[in-house]
Parts: sequence; structure tokens; C-alpha cells
Amino acid sequence: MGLSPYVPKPVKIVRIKEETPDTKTITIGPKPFDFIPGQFAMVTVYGVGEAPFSICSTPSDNNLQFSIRKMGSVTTAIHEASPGDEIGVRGPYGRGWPLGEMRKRDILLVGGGIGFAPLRPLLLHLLENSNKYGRIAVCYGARSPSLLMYRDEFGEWMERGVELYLTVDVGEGDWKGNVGVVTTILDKPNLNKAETIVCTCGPPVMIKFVLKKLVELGYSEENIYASLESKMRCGIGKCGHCHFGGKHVCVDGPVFRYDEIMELPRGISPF
Amino acid sequence: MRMFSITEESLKVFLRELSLKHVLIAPFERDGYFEFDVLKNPDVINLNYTNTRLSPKRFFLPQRQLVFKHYPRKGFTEEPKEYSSFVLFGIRPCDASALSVLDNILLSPPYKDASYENRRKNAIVISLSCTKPMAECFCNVFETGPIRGMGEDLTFTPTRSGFIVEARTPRGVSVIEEFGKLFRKADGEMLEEYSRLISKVLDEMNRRLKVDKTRLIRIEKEAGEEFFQLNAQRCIECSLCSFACPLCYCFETEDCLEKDSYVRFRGWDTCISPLFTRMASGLDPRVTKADRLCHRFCHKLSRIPLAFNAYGCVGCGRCVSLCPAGIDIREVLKKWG
Amino acid sequence: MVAWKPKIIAFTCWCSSSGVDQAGFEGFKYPANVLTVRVPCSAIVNPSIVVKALEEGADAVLLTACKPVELRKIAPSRITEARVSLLRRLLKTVGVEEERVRILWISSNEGGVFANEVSRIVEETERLGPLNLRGRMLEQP
Amino acid sequence: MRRVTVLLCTCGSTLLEKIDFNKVSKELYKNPLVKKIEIVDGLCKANTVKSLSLDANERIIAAACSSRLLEAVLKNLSNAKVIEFVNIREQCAWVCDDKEDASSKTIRLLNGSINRAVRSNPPQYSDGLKIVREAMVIGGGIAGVRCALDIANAGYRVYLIEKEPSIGGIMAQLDKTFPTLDCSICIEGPLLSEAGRNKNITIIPNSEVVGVKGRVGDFRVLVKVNPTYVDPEKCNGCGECANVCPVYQPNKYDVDLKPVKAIYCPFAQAVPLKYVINKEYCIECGLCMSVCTRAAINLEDKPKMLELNVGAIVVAVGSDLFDPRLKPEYHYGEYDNVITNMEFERIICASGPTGGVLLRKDGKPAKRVAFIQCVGSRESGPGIGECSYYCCAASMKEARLILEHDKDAKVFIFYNELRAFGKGWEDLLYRRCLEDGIVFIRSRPSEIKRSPNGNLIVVYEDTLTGKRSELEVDMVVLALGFKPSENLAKLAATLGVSVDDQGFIEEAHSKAKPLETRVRGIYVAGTCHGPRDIVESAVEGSAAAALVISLFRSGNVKLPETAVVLESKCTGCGRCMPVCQYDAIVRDGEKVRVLESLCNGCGACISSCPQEAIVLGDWGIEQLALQISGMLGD
Amino acid sequence: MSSPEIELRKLARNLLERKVVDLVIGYEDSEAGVRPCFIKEPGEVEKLVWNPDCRLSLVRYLRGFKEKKVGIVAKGCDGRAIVELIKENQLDRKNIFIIAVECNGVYKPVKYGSSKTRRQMAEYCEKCEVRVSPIKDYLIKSDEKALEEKIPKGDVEDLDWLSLFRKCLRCMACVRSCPFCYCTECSIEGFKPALVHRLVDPVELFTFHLIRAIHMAGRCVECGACESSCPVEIPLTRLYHELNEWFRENYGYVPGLNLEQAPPPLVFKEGEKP
Ligand SMILES: Cc1cc2nc3c(=O)[nH]c(=O)nc-3n(C[C@H](O)[C@H](O)[C@H](O)COP(=O)(O)OP(=O)(O)OC[C@H]3O[C@@H](n4cnc5c(N)ncnc54)[C@H](O)[C@@H]3O)c2cc1C
Ligand SMILES: Cc1cc2nc3c(=O)[nH]c(=O)nc-3n(C[C@H](O)[C@H](O)[C@H](O)COP(=O)(O)OP(=O)(O)OC[C@H]3O[C@@H](n4cnc5c(N)ncnc54)[C@H](O)[C@@H]3O)c2cc1C
Ligand code: SF4
Ligand code: SF4
Ligand code: SF4
Ligand code: SF4
Ligand code: SF4
Ligand code: SF4
Repeated sequence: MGLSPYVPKPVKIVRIKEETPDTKTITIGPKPFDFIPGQFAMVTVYGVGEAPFSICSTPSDNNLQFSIRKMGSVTTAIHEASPGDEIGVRGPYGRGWPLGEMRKRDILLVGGGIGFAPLRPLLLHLLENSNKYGRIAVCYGARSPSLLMYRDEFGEWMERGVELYLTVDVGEGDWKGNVGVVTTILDKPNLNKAETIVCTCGPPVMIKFVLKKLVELGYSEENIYASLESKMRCGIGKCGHCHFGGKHVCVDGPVFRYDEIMELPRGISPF
Repeated sequence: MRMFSITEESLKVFLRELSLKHVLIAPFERDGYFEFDVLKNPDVINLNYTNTRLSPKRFFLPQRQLVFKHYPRKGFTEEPKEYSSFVLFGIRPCDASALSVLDNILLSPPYKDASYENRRKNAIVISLSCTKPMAECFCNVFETGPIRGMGEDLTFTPTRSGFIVEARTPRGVSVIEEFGKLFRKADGEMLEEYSRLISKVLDEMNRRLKVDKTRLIRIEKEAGEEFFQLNAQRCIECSLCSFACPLCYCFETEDCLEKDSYVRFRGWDTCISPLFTRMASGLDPRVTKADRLCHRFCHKLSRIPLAFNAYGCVGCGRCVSLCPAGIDIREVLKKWG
Repeated sequence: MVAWKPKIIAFTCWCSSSGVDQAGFEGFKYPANVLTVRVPCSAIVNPSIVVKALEEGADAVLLTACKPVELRKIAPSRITEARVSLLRRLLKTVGVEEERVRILWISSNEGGVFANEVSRIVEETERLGPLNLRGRMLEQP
Repeated sequence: MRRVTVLLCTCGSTLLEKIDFNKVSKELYKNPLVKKIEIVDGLCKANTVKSLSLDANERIIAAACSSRLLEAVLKNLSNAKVIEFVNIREQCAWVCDDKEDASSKTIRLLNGSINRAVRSNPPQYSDGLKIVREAMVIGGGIAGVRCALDIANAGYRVYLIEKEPSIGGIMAQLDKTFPTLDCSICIEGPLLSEAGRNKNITIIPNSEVVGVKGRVGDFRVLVKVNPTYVDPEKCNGCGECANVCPVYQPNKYDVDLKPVKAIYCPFAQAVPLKYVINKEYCIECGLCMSVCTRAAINLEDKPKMLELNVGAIVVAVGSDLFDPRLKPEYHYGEYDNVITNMEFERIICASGPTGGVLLRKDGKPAKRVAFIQCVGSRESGPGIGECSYYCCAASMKEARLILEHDKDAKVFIFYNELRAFGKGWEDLLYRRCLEDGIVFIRSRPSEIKRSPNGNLIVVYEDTLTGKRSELEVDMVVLALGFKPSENLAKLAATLGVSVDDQGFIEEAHSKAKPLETRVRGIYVAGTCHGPRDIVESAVEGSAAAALVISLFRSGNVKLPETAVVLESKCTGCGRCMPVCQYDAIVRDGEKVRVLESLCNGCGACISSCPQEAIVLGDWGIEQLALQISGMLGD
Repeated sequence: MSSPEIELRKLARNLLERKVVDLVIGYEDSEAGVRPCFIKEPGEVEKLVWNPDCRLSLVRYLRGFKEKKVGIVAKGCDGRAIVELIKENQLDRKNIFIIAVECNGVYKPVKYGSSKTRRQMAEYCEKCEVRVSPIKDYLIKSDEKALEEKIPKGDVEDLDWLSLFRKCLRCMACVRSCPFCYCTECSIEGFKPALVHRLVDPVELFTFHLIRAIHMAGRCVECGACESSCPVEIPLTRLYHELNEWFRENYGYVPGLNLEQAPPPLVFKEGEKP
């Protein structure tokens, strides 16, 4: 047969970088497919299992990157891997960020913890094509400074014009920045609120309060997008695990617009 | 003309020849109940059976099947081979319809479930109409029976003088052609009897339960907590309902290690299990049993319709009869239909 | 054609595994189809694992333990003994020969005893023939 | 991803002709879990292991000789995360005649171990557990004092818990000690005062242990200090108070033979040398308070609770003597001149009630004295079934003391078997006794009768001659057997240690671990784990001290892998509890818990839990079942 | 309506009205057959029924109401299960009001796809010797009408267990309906792939059933809940009965007869012959 959509392609791990104490960014290459920022792929650790991960490298990169937080069996196995090991990937799956809508508009990215993974390809893509888009602001929060991902890239982002606001729930060490949940810095970016496209991803509670706050602050509902998470087995709408209220998170998402999120049933919707 | 007829005698011949040419799967009685299995000897086929306890979905979606085998030393991934062709004779219209619903789900673009497609392609499905539906049956609600189903190639309906045979697909027609001498064109009288039978049995069932399925979409919004909580209290989370259902298609995967390879299997999962949606972080969009039970019904009656344009229940009545706790999908239909 | 040889799993407790090594030291010979799994104490072996071993293709399972000495409240090998007895009853009920699960008392110096007993058990298992649960469970009716 | 390195050892090429190493490594390499395979010619050699340059995260399979031999060597040489041993020499090469057979067995065993090693977790010895380098010794007899001194002299603090007002134990009450007949208190006294002076030793008299929490290295011991009504900090032992005290009481030290005041100091060499009040007799007249210049007396004194944090505990609480009233045929307590050997020790002692003269109750000197041995030992009956060890020698000693005091006295010893052995005993004790004309009669007298003149008649049957006779004497001394002291069972339960069927404290192993109990970090010394004499008690005191010191010096405590109950899974069904032979599993609310310090890691519990809510190292279902499936697969 | 049923309803109303219990777990009738019901209001008691179709043991539901005072309709076997569960620290006697109903046996279910339609008494009821719960707060006697149809005792040796196991779907209905299967992570559900994989491998059905049998040995009260829930009608109680016999022979223990006798651990004591 050879055409089963469930069979991953074997690829080699090129590099592994420790991002935070519980997150590693793995680079695999060469990349087996093109994708749109916000899409995800199914990553297989042979003999252990398969799990969905957001692609976190920019589409123009020749390799693929995933930032993976150690949570369970598959993620632990990836954390135990070393460069040269073989893993399987298939994808890209799902609906990415609405690049078309973003043209010429200001863009606000709001991330929480590991939730910045699907935002990073978007940010990098925006920066690479900055002439096509308006101003870019990023609000990013984590539980503690050491859990902020991609810290070594912050400087470069800012140099390239990103308004970057950081916050942590609990300060530690020489942290001089803001302390508090991410909603406390949402009013800082200086953007054209009514026109700005907002993209957010993070834990469900965060998304809930961010969405509320954004609307309060005057961002318009049809411009707000969030990337949701749910358990998945196939990534292509067949296994039934992420089927909520007529929508499949893997096919119709993971990126949903504000009104779609409000339509989703209790539980999967953060509301 | 797609309507044919066959005498009982010829049917026996038909089945015998069929079993010589193809792998034949048909209903028979074993240890006090009816089941489907590969039959070498078609004489044991029981044409008066009610329905099989378990649905024939396992011939298309096995309880466990190989997805791939990866040989790391050789650097290649092996997939299951083509499945051999088989004839599924005598399945009830509801179960045949379930296949057409599964087609909608598993073969919807852009991705097709390759192994299902392959099995489906290789199967000739011949249904046997119900003239005496069981007490649990309610296929009338979804128009998936009792006389004609939706997913079969041929429909056999018993009448006083042999069987009326309706070819439902080109493949069905080619089967008739293959065994041409055994079939006759159905005459007018038979056709009349056929249509009479259809309305008679349907009327009978409608008298038992009549529901407007298009209204079921309401359940998505109005799913009263109480109804589900009440039933959840009794549900023992055994997942029997999902396993018995001809339509429950959700699958789970499992990776294993073999001597020289890594393998992945897939197989039946059930949304009744608390593990179904629980994520690694411990978060679970459906924490309570009531949530899960509600999803089971919503999924069948409104969510599959929304996503795949077909109903996720064909009214076979298995879950009603087998549920140890007496949970009854018909109550949902009555409440929201 | 290669003649069928039974596969036997022997769970050997710390002490009796010394005995097994002793058999080698002292030059005893016994059939190669006895595969040992060293465990700290025979009582650590969950009866489920014995069942699993049979399913996985073992034709017999052997538990070797120190002779029960009532030094304390319970001699752990008596736990094993009881479990083996229960298991044998269970196997008998479901139609598997109970001789396929046994317990043997082997002390750390009893290499010879081990070699002899094991050779005898291999012979007896050969007489019973293959268990082949795998095949029997997959068989079509 | 977890993978393993397989080291195949040819044992100096000797295994090459027995096992087909090429075939083995070819077959094994098919297993995806194998990272690399190395064939070496001597895993037991340091050079070989070094040349392999294995990194610390490696999971290694050592396929070589018996793990009995290799385990210690290899664990020292390599710091691999996980090492699995497969004995291909004694279990494959040497027991198979056929090379083919040996090779395929090797492959099967190895495939099993590979599966196991991949699922194993690095051993979780509780390394670096906190050790409080302070010890507690319970009981201040010779064993306890010796032990405390040895630990203290090694530089560690010791809390010496003594139930009586003074340390000293039985030995302080004895007159002379066998075999040399030197003065008992002259030997023990200096030790006691040394203990009193040693700044590393805190003696806590009048106290008892009422609770213990924690584990080896970190026990929290609750000590109850009973009131003495005299502040030991203030009392300087002048004794003015006793002078004015109007009430007398029998003194326990003198076996109730010589009365003392209600406020008293137990004996002259007592440590600490402080006065105490016995509230049972005190009439609270307050006279003592009025004379005490240091205002040390407080009649309102209350018990105090102390919580002490120690790393090790030595139990040296000694034992009690048999109660002779339980043998009515000897009429102890009824006939005046039937006394116990303990009473004898006090009477014969120069500082004792009679100034060392052996007098009867009626004031007459005792000229003919009989000793009856084994009272309360070596028979089924109220006493212990075993030999009490000290009494043959003690009676011979005491017999000689009589003759030392009075050349004309006549001494008879009714014995069952003379069990007196040891350095110098043959000469100094037994031969001298014979020379002195002490009469040994092999018999367990059936009765003591009283003759009208107040003399005693011992009725007996000589088991050597079979003759039944009677012997008239002035005094009978009963050689009492030891018995576990009354509160020993309670103390044992508090500490979590077990007692044997006699009721003495049970050793972890009577030969291999004679001074350890089943609780790691709790040791025993002296008669509390069975009868012994002074020498052995003192030896054990020192030996227990060595164990404590070696624990303190070891840097950290290595607990064996212990069972751990996973709280989230345990349903509290209790099926694991009765199979634990160490009673290490206890209820904890709805669930159960394993007491780390009691668990010996036998694993009986993990296999009785239906859902494996208890884990123990790598001995779970997963590792074992996968090991088997690795072995059995085709 | 039978007289026990009237008595049952009266009692339930009384218990609920006087707030002796917070709810009563009993049986109700429905289109889908007799099924468990949970009565919280006195007004609902008329739902309660008692007849030989009341076969699913209600005891397994008790663990869902640990903090509540619950009245439960209990047959003899159900009462034994409660006894055993109290010994296993799973239930608190104080919180359970046992409405013991004298039981004459229950019908074997006639299920979908069954070719037999004759109503028969369940086999495990034939063996049953304890028709009334050993512990109770109220006893409802049976009325005169006894069961007419009885079937002869089956012989365990007659069964080909391996082929019965082969039929098993591993749907877990047996486990879920059993009063004793309260483990938080069932060994045979696939949490431990080393024993039984998450996805059903027919080969592992042997292991599945043997492990369950081992776990039930000496505890199973032969209530038949497992057997009657099983869609493929595997006579599981017969298997567990055999192991109970082993326990009776070796330890003289029969589960659930009284609260005093502690369940024996799986250990041989000195002198006991295996
Ligand atoms: C669209 C999408 C994008 C994601 N992107 C990232 C990312 O960039 N970085 C990252 O660290 N994590 C991401 N996650 C979460 C990640 O998939 C889970 O952490 C991961 O599945 C945990 O798997 P495990 O096998 O380690 O855990 P286990 O607890 O062993 O999980 C068992 C199985 O359950 C399923 N499962 C468990 N949790 C989840 C989950 N949260 N989502 C989906 N399936 C789950 C998996 O299939 C897994 O095999 C994403 C999830 C989704 C749905
Ligand atoms: C009459 C007699 C004559 C003997 N003659 C000899 C002899 O000549 N030579 C010889 O070698 N042996 C002799 N022995 C034996 C010798 O006395 C003992 O072997 C030795 O004294 C035992 O010492 P110990 O430290 O173990 O116990 P002990 O001396 O009994 O000391 C135990 C100490 O612990 C204290 N204690 C008890 N319980 C507690 C508690 N719960 N908490 C705190 N403290 C507690 C006691 O008060 C006591 O101070 C004789 C014994 C007797 C009875
Ligand atoms: S069959 Fe019934 S009890 Fe079992 S899971 Fe389904 S609804 Fe619940
Ligand atoms: S839900 Fe129930 S009635 Fe509907 S198809 Fe499935 S088993 Fe049949
Ligand atoms: S057997 Fe297991 S579940 Fe039961 S009390 Fe012990 S640890 Fe808990
Ligand atoms: S491992 Fe052994 S000693 Fe430890 S708790 Fe379990 S049964 Fe007791
Ligand atoms: S109920 Fe029956 S089919 Fe389901 S798991 Fe149990 S034995 Fe198997
Ligand atoms: S195993 Fe079956 S018969 Fe036994 S108690 Fe459980 S449900 Fe009842």
C-alpha cells in the first residue's frame, strides 16, 4: 500500500538544545515538508509512541525544530535522545496562523510558557517579511525567568524592531523585569488596537484570561486567534480524540478565531 | 434494471459457489448466539438470525491492527500488505449502513484511512433485510433499515417466494452478472411485494419509536446536565457500548518493540474511558463521566453529522441491549429528537 | 528438521542463583533450554509474571527458592509456595497441565541438585509437549 | 533514547571454544536496543574496563562470569548508570556440551537482560541521607557504659538513657566477679565516673524512651524524664537532706536488705552522685527542703519530655532475674534462709547490709550453704528454656567467697550440668572449687523443707547415682536465671525491633549480624538479647560502639532499596500487609505506607499488590515481564 | 406487584423521609430492561422493583458515595461482597443501610444476538448457598413464588476455557461491574503493557483472564455480575469458584460470610501442606 497517512518518515536529529530546565529544542533535518507557521507535526519516537508538537522553526529554515517539554513517555524519550538518533515525523497538520489576515496590520503575539513554541515560527516569519506587516509586539510570560524559552534570541528580536514585554509569575535571581501574570502586561504594547491581529497560545487558563483582557482593552474579537491543545492520535481527523462540538482540533485548529472558540463546547473551550 | 430475484434453492448454490471463489464471511449460530466468521461450509449459514451480538465492523476496523513496522538497522518502514478480498454475506441493513457512515468519516479528504479503504475496496457487502426487527432496533429513525441499508453492494430481502435482490452498486451488478444464471429479473409482483414490505415493516417500527433526526442537532446546545448525570451515575464505564457499536471508530495507537523492529498498532478506543482526552499535563477537557457520556451521544447525534454529514448511529440497538447498566440511547432520541 | 525443545524459565532467588552458578563451577551439565532470571527473593515474583511467561512461549516455569525456614513470622518462600499451588489449580482448571509450574528448593551450594532436578523437569516437560498458548489462542474455531 | 552497550567477555579467551561470539554479536546487533557490542577478554581487569572509556550515562550488560565474582569488581571500576550481569560462563559455557546450545542460550539470556536494562532506572540508593552524628545508648549497665565511652572517645556525642537514678546496672551490685574474684565495683566504678566526666556523654538518669520516629541516621527519640524532686544541677551530693529525712525505705540497690531514707543516693559510687526522692515513701514533710542550702529540692517536680535527634541507637537495657516465687517448692519468701544469689551478693559484700558477714536472718552465721542451679532456666516452666550462662560460674564464685570468708564452711552446689568455660575458668574457678572441697551434686532438688531448728532440708535425687536423699543446710542460695525485663517488650515495640520467642531482643541474624536488629541503625549489647556475662556484655558494648562509629564515619547512609507505596494508586486494601515479614507496612489513613527503616527490600509485598501500587527498585512487573519476553522471543 | 416490592418501596420511603439515608440504590424497570436506579426523594420510590431480573450487583456503586449514607438493595451475594469490602477497608459499615432481600436466584440475561430465548436461572445461582445477606439492617422475605425454570449444574471440566477466552473482547465490562474491582490502575487494562497491552492482542486474553482470576481468588463472592455483563457470556464465576475452592481447602476461608474472619494472605504457614 505504502500510502497510509499514519506512517511517519524517519529523520535524524541534528541538534539538541536545552531551552529551559524542562524543555529542549530539537532540530531535525533536512525538513521533509513545507508548512505554515502555527501548524504542527506528529513526532514519533520509535517503540515509544507518537505525539503532536508545534513546529517552532521558521518556514524558510532547511531544518525543522520542535521545542519539547518533558511531560510523559514520548517527551521523556525525546529528552533522552542524542544527535544522530532517528525519529519519525509526519505533517504538517492543522490550520496555521492567518497570515493572509495579517497583511499590513499590527500584530501582537501573546505567549505563555511552552505556548510560545507555535508563536516563534510566526514571529520569525514576520521578521523575515517585515515589509509586508505592521508593527510587531510580543507579550511573553512564564512561571519563572528560567522557564522563558528562546531567551538568547530576545536581543535579536528587539534589534529587528519587536516590542518585547516579558513577565514572570515568580521572580528569581537577578530578574529585574515585570512580575505578574501575562495579562498584567497586555496594556503595554503601543498598537492600533482595533486593527491589530492578536495571536496567543499557552495553558487554557491563560488563554481564557488573555482573551477576556484583550477584549476589555479594545482589541476586536474577529482579530483574536488562539492555538488550542488536545490529545490526538492521528492529527488528521480520524481517530476521534480531538473531536469537540463538530470541530476537530487537528483539522479545524489548532488555531481558532475568538468566535469559534466561544462556539466550542465546555471543557475544550477555555470558557 | 437493478432488481433481481433468486429462489431459496439457487441461493444455496450461490452461497456455495461464492465460498469457493471468495473468502466468505456469513452469519451462523455458535454456543447460543449468532456471529459472523469466515465459513468454509456455507450450509451452516443461518438466514433466520436476528443479528449478531457484535457488529461486523471488525472486518474493516480490526480491534487491533498493524500500522507500520520500522526496521532501524535496515532503515526502512514496512506497511501492511494488501488485504485479500472477501464477501460479507448477510449483514443487516443497519450494519451495512454503518459502513457507509464510516466511509464518510474515514475516507473524507484530504486524508484517507488507507487500510480501511483497502479493506472496503476488497469487500463485497451483501445485506439481508430485516422483516422482523428486534425490540431493541430503531433503524427507522436514521433510515438505515429495516429493508434497505446504505453501504451494501447487494440487498437480499426474503419474500414468500424466494429473495428479492437489489443491486446497489456497480460491484453488486457485476456479482449478479458473475452468477447470472442463478438470478432472474424480478417480476412486477415481486417488486410490489418489495415495496409493500418496506412500508409495512417501517410502519411497524415507526409505531414503536418515531423521531425527527434533524432536530437532534439541538442536543449540542441543550444537552441538559441532569439527564446525563443521572445516566452517568449508572454507567460503569465498561466501554461495551463502543465496542459493540458498528460505528464507533475512534482509535488508539500503541507502539511496541519487537526483536528487530519497532511496531505501531492501532485499535479500538472508547470515549467512555477517562483516558480518552486526558493530556500529559493532567488537563482533561472532559473530566466527569457525565461529560463523557454526553459526548458519546453528542458525537453520534450531532457532532458526526456536523463534521461528516451522516449520523453516528444506525439504530442497531446493540448498546441498548448489551449495556449492563441499561443506558438507552433511545431516551436521548426521544428527549431531543 | 530441528527437534522441538521446551523452553523453561527459572526464576532463581539470590541464594539459589548462587546454586545455579555452583552447578557450573562444579562441572555439572544440564539442558541449555533452561533460562534463568535472577531475582532477590522468590516472593518478588508476581504470579502474573508466571502466567505471562507461559503466554510468551515458556513451556514451563520454575521458581527456585531457599528451603523455608521459619526464622521469622513468614518464610518468604512459603508465599511463593502458596502462589505456585494456587497457580497450579488455576492452570488445571483452564486445561493447562499443572506440572508446567513448579517450585524447587535449592540452596546456594546445591549446584548438583539444581542440575539434576532441572534435567528431570526438562525431560518431563518434553513428555508434556509444547504448550503453544500463542498458537492455541490465535487458532480459529 | 535508551539503548545499551553489551560487553561480551571471553574470560581470557577460554570461552571462545564454548561460545560462538561472532554469532552472538551478530544476532544481538539485530536488536534495536543495542547501541554497541564489545568483545573483551577480561572484564574483571581494571585495564580492560578503563580502555573501554564508557561514559557515565551508559547502560551496560556485562556478559561474563558469575555476578557473585564480578559484581563488586565492576561496580567499583565503572560508574555506568545501570549494569546488568549475565553469567555466560557458569550458566552457558560450562554447563552446555554443545557450542550451538551454549551460544543460543547466551543470546536468549542477553536479549532478556537488554530488555531489562533499558527499563531499569539507576539504583536509587538513598545516597547522602542526612546522618546525625550523635548516638543514644539506652541502659547504663556495663554494656551500655562501655559502649557510651567508646563512642564518646571517638568524638561523638552520646545520650545515655538510664531508668534508675544511677548508671551501673547489675554489675554495680555484685561483690566480686568470676573467675578472678576481683571486686566488681572497683572495676566498674572508674568506668562509671569516667562516663560521668566525659564531656561527650550526657547521662539522663530516671528516664525512659517513649517514642521513636525516623530512620537510620536520623531518629527522633522521645524521652520521658521522671521527676526526682531534686534539681541535679543544684544538688552537690552533701547528704544533709537524708540526715533529716524521717522516713526509711528499702533500697533497691541492696535488694531491699538495707533500708535508706526516702531522699537518698542509691550507692556510694553512683553516677551521677545526686540525691533523689522516692515519692512512694516521701511524706512531703519538707524537712529536707529546709536544710538544703542550695534550694535543690522541689516537691512539685513534674515529668519532662525531651526530643533527641540521634543517628544511631544502642539498646543495652539488660534483663531481669527470674522471680523465685514462681517455684513454690523452694519456698522463697516463705522460709527465711532461702535467698537469691543477688541477695547473696549484697550480703557477702563488705559494703552490704551485714558488712560482708554471711549471717542468717536469725543472726546465726551460715555454715552449711547449698546452691541450687538453674532456677528459672533450662526447663519448661515459668522461666526461660535456655541456659542463663552466668550462674554456674557465679555460684562457684560465690561458693568460694563463702570459703574465703569462713574456712570451715561447707558448700554444696546442686547442678544439672556444669557449664563454666572461658579464659581462666578451668583453673581459677573449677579446680579451686574442687580443691576447696566444695561438693558438687548433680541434681535438681525437688523440694526444700524446713526442719524444726530453722535449718533447711534439701530433698533431691542424685542423677549420677540415682540415690534419693536429703541434705540439711543453714542456707540455700537460688541461682536465678535471666528473663527479659518487664518493659522490654514495650520498649521493643516502641523502637520497632522484634523480640525472639523467649522475649529477648532478636538480632538481625544471630551469626552474621549478631548486634544488629531488624531496624537499621538500632543495635543491641548485653543481656537484653539473651543471657551473657560481664565480659561478653562489655565486649558487645565496644562492638556495638564500633558499628555506630562505622556508620558515622561512612559519610552517608546507604539504605537498601526499599519498597515505596505509590500513594496515588494504593487503595488501602491491605493485601500487602500480612506478607511483610518485617511488619514494615503500616496503615496511614486510607492508604498504607512502608516504614523505610524496617523494610528489607524482600519484595514480597510488591507482588501481592494487585495493581503494583508498591514499587521496589527495578523489580516491578515491567522489568521482569519484558526480560522474559526478550528471552523467549524467537 | 409482588409483596416484597411493596415492602421495599415502603421501607425506602421511610428511610428517605426520616433521612436515615441520603439515597437508596435499587433497581428500576425501563425499556432497556431492569437497571440500577438511585433514589434521592421519597417521591421516587415507586420506581423501585424487585424481581429475578435484578441481577447486576449494586455494590460496585457504593464506592461512588463514600461520604454519603446509602441504602442498598442487596441479595445474598451482594451482602457478602459488602462484608468482604469492609474487610478490605473500602466501605464503612456505618454509612451503609443494607436492605437485604431474600433471593431465589436471578435469570440469565437474554441478550442481543442470542439464539436462545428461553429464560433460565443463572448457573451461579444454582450453586449459591447464601440467599440472604450475612449482614443486614432490614430483611425483606421472598414471597411464595419460586423460580420455575432451573437448569442442571454445569461441570467446569466440560469447558474449553481457551476457546472461551478467545471470544473475549476485553471490553472490561466484567471488571467494571465487579464489586471488587476498585483498583485505581487495573493490571489488565493496559496500563502495564508488559503484562497486557493497551490494544487487545488475542494472545493476551489468556493472561488477562488468569490474572483476573488470581486477583479474585479468595474474594469473589460469586455474584455473577461479571458474567451477566459479559457480552459474550463467558462463565467467569465458574473459574473463580474453582479458586475459591482452593482457598476453602487450604485456609478454610469462604469470602464474605462474616466480618470477623480476616481474609487469609496468600501464604502457607509452617505445617500446612500445599
Ligand atoms: C497541536 C499541539 C501542539 C503541541 N505543541 C507542543 C509543543 O510545541 N511543545 C510541547 O512540549 N508540547 C506540545 N504539545 C503537547 C504535547 O503533545 C504533549 O505534551 C505530549 O503529547 C505529551 O506526550 P507524552 O507521550 O510525553 O505524554 P504521555 O503522558 O505519555 O501521553 C500519552 C499519550 O497521550 C497523548 N497526549 C498526552 N498529552 C497530550 C497533549 N497535551 N496533547 C496531545 N496529545 C497528548 C499523546 O498521544 C501521548 O502519546 C502540543 C499539543 C498539541 C495538540
Ligand atoms: C547474682 C549475679 C551474679 C553475677 N556474677 C557475675 C560475675 O561474677 N561475672 C560476670 O561476668 N557476670 C556476672 N553476672 C552477670 C552480669 O551481671 C551481667 O552479664 C551484666 O551485668 C550484664 O550487663 P548489662 O549491661 O547487659 O545489663 P545490666 O547490668 O542489667 O544493665 C542494664 C541497665 O539498663 C537499665 N535499664 C533497664 N531498662 C531500662 C529502660 N527501659 N530504660 C533505661 N534504662 C534501662 C538498668 O537500670 C540497668 O542500669 C552476674 C549476674 C547476677 C545476677
Ligand atoms: S455499555 Fe453502558 S455501562 Fe458500559 S460504558 Fe457504555 S453506557 Fe456505560
Ligand atoms: S449507538 Fe448503539 S444503537 Fe446506535 S449504532 Fe451504535 S450500538 Fe447501534
Ligand atoms: S496491596 Fe497495594 S493497594 Fe492494597 S494496601 Fe497494599 S499497596 Fe495499597
Ligand atoms: S519489600 Fe519486603 S520488607 Fe519491604 S515492605 Fe515489602 S515485604 Fe516488607
Ligand atoms: S466482559 Fe466478557 S468480553 Fe468483556 S472483558 Fe470481560 S470477559 Fe471479556
Ligand atoms: S468476579 Fe464476578 S462473580 Fe466474582 S465478585 Fe466479581 S463480579 Fe461477582
